[in-house]
Amino acid sequence: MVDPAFLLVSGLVVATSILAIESRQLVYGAVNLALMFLAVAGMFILLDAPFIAMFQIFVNVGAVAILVLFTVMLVSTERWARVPRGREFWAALGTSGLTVLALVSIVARTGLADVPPPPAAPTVGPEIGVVMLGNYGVALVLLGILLAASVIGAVALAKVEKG
Amino acid sequence: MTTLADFLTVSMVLLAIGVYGLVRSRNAIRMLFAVEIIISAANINLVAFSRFSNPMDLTGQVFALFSIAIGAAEAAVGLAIIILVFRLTGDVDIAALRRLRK
Amino acid sequence: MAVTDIWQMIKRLAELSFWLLVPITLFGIPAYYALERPIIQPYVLPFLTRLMSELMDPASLTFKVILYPGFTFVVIYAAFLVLIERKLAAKVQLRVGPQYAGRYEGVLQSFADMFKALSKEVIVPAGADRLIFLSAPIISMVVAGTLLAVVPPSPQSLIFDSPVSLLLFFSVISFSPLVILLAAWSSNNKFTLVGGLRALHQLVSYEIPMVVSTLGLALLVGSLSLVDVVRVQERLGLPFLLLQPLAALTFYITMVAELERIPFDIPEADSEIVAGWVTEYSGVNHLLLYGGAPVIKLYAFSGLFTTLFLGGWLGPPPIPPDLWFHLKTFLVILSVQALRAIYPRYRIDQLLRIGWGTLLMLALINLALTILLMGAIQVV
Amino acid sequence: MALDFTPVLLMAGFVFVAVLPLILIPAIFAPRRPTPIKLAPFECGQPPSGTARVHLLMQYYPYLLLYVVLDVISIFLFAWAVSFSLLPAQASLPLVAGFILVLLPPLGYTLLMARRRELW
Repeated sequence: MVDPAFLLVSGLVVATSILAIESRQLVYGAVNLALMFLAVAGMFILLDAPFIAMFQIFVNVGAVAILVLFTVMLVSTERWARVPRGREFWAALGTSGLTVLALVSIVARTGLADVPPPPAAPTVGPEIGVVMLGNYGVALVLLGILLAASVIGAVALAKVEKG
Repeated sequence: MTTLADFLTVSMVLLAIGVYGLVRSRNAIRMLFAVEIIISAANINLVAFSRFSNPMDLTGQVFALFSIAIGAAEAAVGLAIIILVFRLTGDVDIAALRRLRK
Repeated sequence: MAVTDIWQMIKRLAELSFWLLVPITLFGIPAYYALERPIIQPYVLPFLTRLMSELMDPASLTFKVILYPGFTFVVIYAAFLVLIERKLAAKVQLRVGPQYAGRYEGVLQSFADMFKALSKEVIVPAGADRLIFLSAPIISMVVAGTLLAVVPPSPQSLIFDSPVSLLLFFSVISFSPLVILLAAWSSNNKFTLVGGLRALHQLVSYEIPMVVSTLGLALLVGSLSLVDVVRVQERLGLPFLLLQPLAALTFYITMVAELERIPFDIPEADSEIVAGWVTEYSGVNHLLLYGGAPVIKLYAFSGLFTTLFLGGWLGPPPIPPDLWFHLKTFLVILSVQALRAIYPRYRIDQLLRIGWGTLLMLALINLALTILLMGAIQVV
Repeated sequence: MALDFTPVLLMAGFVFVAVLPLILIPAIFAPRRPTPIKLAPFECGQPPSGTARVHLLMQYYPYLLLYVVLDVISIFLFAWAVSFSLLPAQASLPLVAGFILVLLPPLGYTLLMARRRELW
């Protein structure tokens, strides 16, 4: 018996991600991307990781989706807003179908379907902080450098240089 | 009872949708959507393995945190590139990028 | 109120109840028996009785969500807050404000406005994106209402407390720029677009100082649960306002900016860009976007400020904890509303520079001071 | 599932249910007499000209980029703040100080670039 909450959330994840790729207007695609992020946060809650879920909502829905939507509106011209369904459709479907087949065959062989979830308390922050700063402190600082570089790079890329 | 395989299935389907989007779309923004979907699939995998293998060890969750952060940085830079391309060519079609090689 | 007024009212009520009773007896009762009660008896009636019994019980989740700390209470409270704000601004500007609805000083003005909005035509402008345009008011109400689940009036009457409550609050408010941007874009109007972009930049810029200003509290409390925040203030015996004045100042300013209220009402600057991003909304949608969601948000933010910095429900015993919470929250709301009558408006570039420069630095200084404080505590 | 978010979902769901009649009542009872002039976008009484969905302002784009990254940082800082008492301060403080200090140069650079209005 599958948990109905899981069914609902996973259905939402899959449906919104398909819509994000397939919706005619790019703005609707961006909205569906935001909903997909939200549904993935629900997935994290089901996986007893509420802190990650909040992080996901805060960062991906609150920041990334807004940036994406802003860019979509910024560069939006009617000329390419509608995606034509060409010959690549079957190629793309075939590629992704093959990916799924390969992965399903791997997972089916490992017998992971029978693994029962071990009992666990939800992780709400302090434990994550301990692991993050205790074991991965250097990675955290490197991540800071990466983020800093990405801001400088993005600003330097997006600005206009007039002669 | 939800098992590990259920979560893995969802993440695989997400990966497949992402790959499909990457292959199919010629619009740079749409490709960015696909990349974000693939990153989400990876995050679900990380957290699911962390939850089912050893819940006391939170390495997987910390990796998911890092992964989301890197996804955000990637989106910022990617969108800046898209805006740059749009300003140079007036389009975000991938075919338009080919003209930049000169 | 004269005797004739009361007599008139009784006559009105009698007339109204007559017109309600007639259709019920003519159609309702026959329909009830004609249906042989196939749905009503086994499913609907037990559900209704359970709902009613839970609505009578203040400890149940249904009661909390629907009635007291939840939606109904806040909507009625919000109606009076709007009235108070209008009367206050009017008194400052030597006007009288609402005067007629409800016989005494216009006490029912907000409800009159609500019925007026309900009877008005809903206009969807040509070229608007219908789906997004019409769903934006609903989503913005849902976002504002969800905030109520996190604000704790007292330990007995709180809807949801978890070790990630504070983050949940911030996550939920990070939805609002998205909704505003969509509403502004879908209206197909230049003013809404300019207003929406202003709102986007403003909300986004002030979210970071707001979040960073609460970091000091998280350090002191060691948890993100709002109940824990109040418990720690109880143990310390003093509100965090005195321990973290910089954080309180930053939070207050960012709160006013997040609410798009007067010194920071740039997105809705009605003397510059008509009504900002709500320009094209009419009738009930205007009511929800302009009068409903912002006031509920005002309550939620003020409640959060009370919880974080003013000690929430703590206070000397003769007054019950819930009342203490609402007294403090009301004072915070009143102070935010008083700003409206006093201050002019900032310009958007000034606003952004204040947010990213001054306020963020204040929040970081507060963080450093808190670390020093923690060090001092550990040494002592 | 140990941490139950149902109350939050219930709250959101109830608000949705409570708002629906407010949307439905005008849809049924309110007058609906659209005229071309009434439906035209409002432009202060002038006849509307051109489409509204022109290119958006990019003037303040660097602030948006900054937001995306600082958003991430602030939540990382929360994870550190709540675990402060569980870790030795000598170990965690230099890391977090470095983490914050690394971000000050891009902050300064972005604010400087955002000030130069001719770049956007």
